[in-house]
Amino acid sequence: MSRYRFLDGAGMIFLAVVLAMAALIPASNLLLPPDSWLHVPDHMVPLLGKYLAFAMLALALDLVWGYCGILSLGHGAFFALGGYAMGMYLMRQIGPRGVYGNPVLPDFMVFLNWTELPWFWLGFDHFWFALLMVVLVPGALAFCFGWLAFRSRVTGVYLSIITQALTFALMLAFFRNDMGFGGNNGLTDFKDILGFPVQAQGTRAALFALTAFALAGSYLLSRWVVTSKLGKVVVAIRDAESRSRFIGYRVEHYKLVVFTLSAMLAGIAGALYVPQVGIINPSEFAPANSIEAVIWVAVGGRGTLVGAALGAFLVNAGKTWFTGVLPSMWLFALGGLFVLTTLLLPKGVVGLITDLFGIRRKSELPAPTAPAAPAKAAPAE
Amino acid sequence: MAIGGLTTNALLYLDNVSVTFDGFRALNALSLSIDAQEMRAIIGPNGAGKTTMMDVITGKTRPNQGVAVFEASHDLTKLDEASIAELGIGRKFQTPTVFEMHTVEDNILLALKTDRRPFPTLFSKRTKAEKERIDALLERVRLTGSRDRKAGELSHGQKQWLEIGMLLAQEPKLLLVDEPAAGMTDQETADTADLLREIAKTASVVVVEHDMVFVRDLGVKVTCLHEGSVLAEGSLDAVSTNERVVEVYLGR
Amino acid sequence: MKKFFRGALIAGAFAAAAITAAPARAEETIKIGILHSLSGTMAISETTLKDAMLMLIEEQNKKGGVLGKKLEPVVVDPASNWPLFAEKARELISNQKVAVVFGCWTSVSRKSVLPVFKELDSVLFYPVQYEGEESERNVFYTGAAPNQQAIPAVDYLMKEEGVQRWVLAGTDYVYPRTTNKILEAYLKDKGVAQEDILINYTPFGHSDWQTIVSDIKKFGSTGKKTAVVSTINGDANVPFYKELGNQGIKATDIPVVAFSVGEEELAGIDTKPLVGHLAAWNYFQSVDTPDNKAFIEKWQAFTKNPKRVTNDPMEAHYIGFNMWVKAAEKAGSVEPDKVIDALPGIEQANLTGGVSKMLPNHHITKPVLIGEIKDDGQFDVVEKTDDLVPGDAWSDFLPGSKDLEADWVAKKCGNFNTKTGKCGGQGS
Amino acid sequence: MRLIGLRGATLGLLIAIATLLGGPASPASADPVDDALARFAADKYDETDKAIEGLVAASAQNGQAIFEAMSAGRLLYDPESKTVLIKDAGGALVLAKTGDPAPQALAAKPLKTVRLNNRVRRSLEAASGAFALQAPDPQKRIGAARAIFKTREPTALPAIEAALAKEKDASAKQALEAAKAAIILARQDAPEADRIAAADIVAAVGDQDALAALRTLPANTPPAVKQAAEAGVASIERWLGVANVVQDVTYGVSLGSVLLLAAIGLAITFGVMGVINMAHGEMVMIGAYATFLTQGFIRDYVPALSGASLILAIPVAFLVAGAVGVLIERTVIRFLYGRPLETLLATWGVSLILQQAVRSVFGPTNREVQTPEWLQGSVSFLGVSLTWNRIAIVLFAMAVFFALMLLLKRTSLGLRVRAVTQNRRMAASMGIRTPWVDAMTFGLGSGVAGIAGVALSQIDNVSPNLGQSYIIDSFLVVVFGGVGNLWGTLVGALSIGVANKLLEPFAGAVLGKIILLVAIILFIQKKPRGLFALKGRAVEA
Repeated sequence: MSRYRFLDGAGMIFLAVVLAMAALIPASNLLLPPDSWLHVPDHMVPLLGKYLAFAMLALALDLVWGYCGILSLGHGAFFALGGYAMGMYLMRQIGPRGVYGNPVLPDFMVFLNWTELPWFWLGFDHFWFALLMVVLVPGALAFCFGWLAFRSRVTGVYLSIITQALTFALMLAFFRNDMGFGGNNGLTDFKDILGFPVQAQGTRAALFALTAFALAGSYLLSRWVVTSKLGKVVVAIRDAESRSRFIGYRVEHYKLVVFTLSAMLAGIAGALYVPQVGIINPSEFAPANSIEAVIWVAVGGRGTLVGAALGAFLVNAGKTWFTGVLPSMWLFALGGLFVLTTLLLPKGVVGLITDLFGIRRKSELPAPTAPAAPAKAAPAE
Repeated sequence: MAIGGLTTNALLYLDNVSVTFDGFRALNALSLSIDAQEMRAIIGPNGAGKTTMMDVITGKTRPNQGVAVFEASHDLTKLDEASIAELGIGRKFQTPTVFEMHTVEDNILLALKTDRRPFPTLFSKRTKAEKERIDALLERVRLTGSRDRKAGELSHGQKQWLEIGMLLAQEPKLLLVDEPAAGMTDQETADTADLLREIAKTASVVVVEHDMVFVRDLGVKVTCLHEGSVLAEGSLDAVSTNERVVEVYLGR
Repeated sequence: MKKFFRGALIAGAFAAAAITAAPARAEETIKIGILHSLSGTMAISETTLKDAMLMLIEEQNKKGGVLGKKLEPVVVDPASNWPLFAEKARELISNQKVAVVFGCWTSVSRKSVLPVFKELDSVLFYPVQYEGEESERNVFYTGAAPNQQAIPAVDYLMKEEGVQRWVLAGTDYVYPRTTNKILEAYLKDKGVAQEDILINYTPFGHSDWQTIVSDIKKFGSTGKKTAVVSTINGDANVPFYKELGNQGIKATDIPVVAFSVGEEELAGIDTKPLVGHLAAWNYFQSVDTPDNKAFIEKWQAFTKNPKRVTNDPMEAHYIGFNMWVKAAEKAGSVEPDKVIDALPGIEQANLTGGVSKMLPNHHITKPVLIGEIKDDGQFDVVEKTDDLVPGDAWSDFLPGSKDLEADWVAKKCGNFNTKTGKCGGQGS
Repeated sequence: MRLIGLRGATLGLLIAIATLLGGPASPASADPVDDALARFAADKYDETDKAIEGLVAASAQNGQAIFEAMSAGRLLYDPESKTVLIKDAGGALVLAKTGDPAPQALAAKPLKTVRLNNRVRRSLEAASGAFALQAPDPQKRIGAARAIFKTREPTALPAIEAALAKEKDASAKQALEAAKAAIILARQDAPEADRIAAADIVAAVGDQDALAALRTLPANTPPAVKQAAEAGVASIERWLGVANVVQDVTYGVSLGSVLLLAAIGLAITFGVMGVINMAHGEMVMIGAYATFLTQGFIRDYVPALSGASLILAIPVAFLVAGAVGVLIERTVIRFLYGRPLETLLATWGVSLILQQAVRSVFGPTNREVQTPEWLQGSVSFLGVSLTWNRIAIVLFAMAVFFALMLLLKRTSLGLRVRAVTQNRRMAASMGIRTPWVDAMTFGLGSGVAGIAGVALSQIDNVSPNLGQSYIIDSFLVVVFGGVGNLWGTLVGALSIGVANKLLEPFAGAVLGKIILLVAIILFIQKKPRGLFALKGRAVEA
């Protein structure tokens, strides 16, 4: 029978690792003495948390790119919007503890002589409201953008480039101090989240665990979506869009559902990222960031979900390590890694592992790389 | 029912349809009518407008002028591909187009006539009835043994048949088939003709074909297109002796 | 087999990287963190500061280090990525256990690392002119506050050039916004009418200045003497000045005074059309003092480049680093808490002939110099304040901060409100 | 202060008048000149200013030479003896006062240069500027007349009238007339009719300075004169309104040309070949660095060619960037044909490596590429002014574009490129060496990007980040115009440039750009395959 297993071997291992991290890393950090070799040092916890948030972004991206064939070069925008929504909540939580001690206005508004909180900041003092916005704002943007673009059948590089234009426009907008989001400095110097100090090691550990759970949750959700019949339709659209239309599927609706879902996941990832790194600013919207996210997915292995998360983790860990040990050479290492991965590992790290161990993943959904892409250079009609 | 001031009983009715691409007239005041359960063969030289005609019928191309009506009540020039497919018009491409990354069975499953909206699709579970229908269709297109293989691994002829199977799964009222015999062995060609004749018992079929042997095999009314309009129409014998047809297409 | 080789190749690449990275362990040292971007958009400015720090540390080690121990620089690359700044700061402090960090350029990078320094209680020396409105226990600001750069420059233009009409042009971020707010208030105080002030903001890296330069030209053609006060950020300056030169705006018509253009930035421009435009800094390479001469010689020897220029933030690091050394020796320890307490009051001769002093608000006293661009890319100092100007953390010209005062010695507070007599901003 | 400028002008005029009317003033006593010269040695701007004033008042015999030397930085003094010397163009020292050779003893001393600031520079300009009314070069006379038109200094009137009487050159005469009118317009004691006539002459000049002259009339001006001036203001403003739009469009065309240059190489590597070439910007950067190196080489080894160094840099940049392009194609991209999205990943890696390589070799700071004399300055026509280097860029962009068009349409390489990109297998079976064509095409695209670097080195930073700032815009232009269509790239670049510049005055630079981006996003909804999309059956998703 050709029913895809909801969870395959790689998925099981992935979930087990993520959940084990959720439990063991906070435990080791909080309970073990610092000199124990099993102790995870304090600074590692938010760092790992950041990787997991990026892994979640990569997962969301893989959903649209790996399964639906939409190469979004603007997914960082949804991530950043989610991050801003969370950042606004965290700013409101500072209350009168800012340097000017203004109970309502964040510091950056005080010294630019704002007298009133702008309307779009209202409500962000409530956690539930912020949480809602974390999902709704990226979702709504993706919905509007997708509704326009997919209905007009903007595809391929055209779509990629306008997603890039979208995130670029948002970056410029958020850089503007007049927008009321803190301009280039963004939002920073957070104090509390839900009453717990963000700097406390306990809060950090909890945020880490939460991120791990969120990653596991989004993996399960994505997996459920791609193994459902909708998932099959989406892959069918990726491989033969007009065939799907002539069979009667409204391609734009399917793309819209997946795109919006993906944007929401990216928003949640952004919301988890912000309290752990302690700052959100417009450079998160930079097109280069979105391109990097695409690269994580490609390094890990497109269309595998697990690979996307793994790629994000590996590339970012590599970046942390390289920028520390090879501060003036690390771009060579990173650039070389990208080139070599493309040339030697067309199916990404996950592809390498399955090839090396000869695992035949018969039940796995088809990875799109090898014969799927028609052997013509897409834009050169 | 009347659209554009026309009254008709035909299943598919095209009248005075013209399509222009950058000054090139792909269809030039084409008129054509297909009755229910009719099988029709369309012949004509390259560039005669055969594929463009199918594009107009399936909503891929919008005509610059003219009427395209289905079941006397649906204006095909206003609907998109998915709605037209849901009305019951199926289309097979010139080169077989199947979902290569899916298994043969999944190809059929995706084509089954069901609710096509995203959310019902997301939550859908395969029913027993669906399974039986898939089994029957696979049997009919002789792919039962390959049901778990990836469609991309099939031979050319098998892909053609899979595509026809997918069309049948849609339960169409009208089937548009573009060169079904291309690249097939003689035996496969004959089998395909049988299959199409069988399908024509329940649905209308329009076959575009170059292979005259195959067309003769089908034994149906023939329409010859040239430069975007109908050159001749009638039995194959009548059409193939038409002087104009011989001149532009069959050759002397 | 082929697959195996692929795997082996990748593993090999990682292993090779790991080996080259193995740190050379020596006897016990004091680690100094250097947190400047070596790649990305800010590398253009910050790489020089990294090199300057390496030189200063090498010099100090030649003199025997600090408290009998050698200093060991720890260089990381935050890659012009603001969250990465925080991450790298954390790595330097908790992982590498550095005693002090010298770093940051942009305000946002400083804002990003601030919580980390507070949480882990370490020391940051910040060497760049900035918008003020900040005073933190863990940060020492060795660059200029607005009152040490912007206001004296405007005074000079009013007095010497008789400027009556002002264009405040800046990149749209916090430093220009704040500086321009302060200047606007200051100019109005001096009786300049609203219609004689034109404020203009452009995005980062703005490269097409045709419209703005021609607007400036129009604004300046009313007969009243006009000047441009530029807070345009590094990268955008070259195309801005090139456009000024091309549209024929000479310094004698409409002088431009810049706060972010120094010797380094001019190194990329043909300065002949720009002769006479101004910059306000606390240091110029052309200042003729023995200390400065020695410093420039050492720098050019260190970089093996006889044409390498020096600039203001480098001097700020020079002052900051020497102050830290003195404070550590005074405290007898490099422990952050002790150094923080020891620093206010420490004096260090600067390179322009005065003695700078660390103030209780963690800013320092600096001379203010106005220089005119010369055709060789250097500055001709046309004005120098007689006394050193103490850095003011909170501007007196902004309504939000005019009552605030920073004093980490007596009041142990960075935002003491003189009206309410309480620590903690405006209160309520 | 405005006064300073005016006073400077006055001083200059005094000399001019003195020389004109009475010849050199009698050298009654040497003292004032000596006094003035001594002030130079005080090394204070106030004193220097006074020194100029003194020299002018005394109509110093060697005054003009002193002023010339001063503005060239060749006026020196000995701090001890306070003697002021001129270092002439040949490097020989002469005494400032007399122009006699300086004694050897002085030359050996540590001499200091007399320093200038803007105020001194202005006084100097005015002092030597008034001489210019009599200069043999008509351009200089026009310049001097324009300067007076700007300042409307009443004391200049006799000098102008004297100059007018002798003037033969038509345009110089016109400029002098305008200057005279501007002065008379503001003069209380001039007859009303003359002033009204003057208002018309001033209005006819029609630029910002004329507007200022017409607007700043004294309070007690007769109503008739005022009326004439107001009419003049209205007519100028009407024209300037049109001129502003024209000006914005020219700015837009020039911005569009920059975009075209940046994008055109990409139109080949991405548009024609389908390689999502993220390293395109780095090719532009390499071209800019090649320009820097070429200029340095020429300056050091063949200084005679300095003026042409920019032109010589064009083939160098093309070859260097092209060679790097071929290298990248042969080592990386050729393994990725048919996998366009993966070229994105690999070329992104390549771009990081190239950036860091340039940073390691040339350092992270900006490099100086000089602008040759013939590209400096601007021309102004009816209130619309254009700078030479912008005009050059527009012409250059068009030349590159049409050369490329010709190459693709008319040469055998072009034919092969089109054959390979349209049907690779067919082309191969017809005996075209497709790998060679691929390499050449990519090299061509990269080389053109390199040429763009030559032009961009004139207006932007030559730094490792140069390419990054153009990559997004380049992709937008190509996609907006329609991938695979060079005409689309041309029209796309120009329309984005013009739209951007028309928006900027209303919305500001940032908001204008945002509006433009949103507009492009919406435009793509209307035309999902760009401005110049191919239609018909060939277009299959």
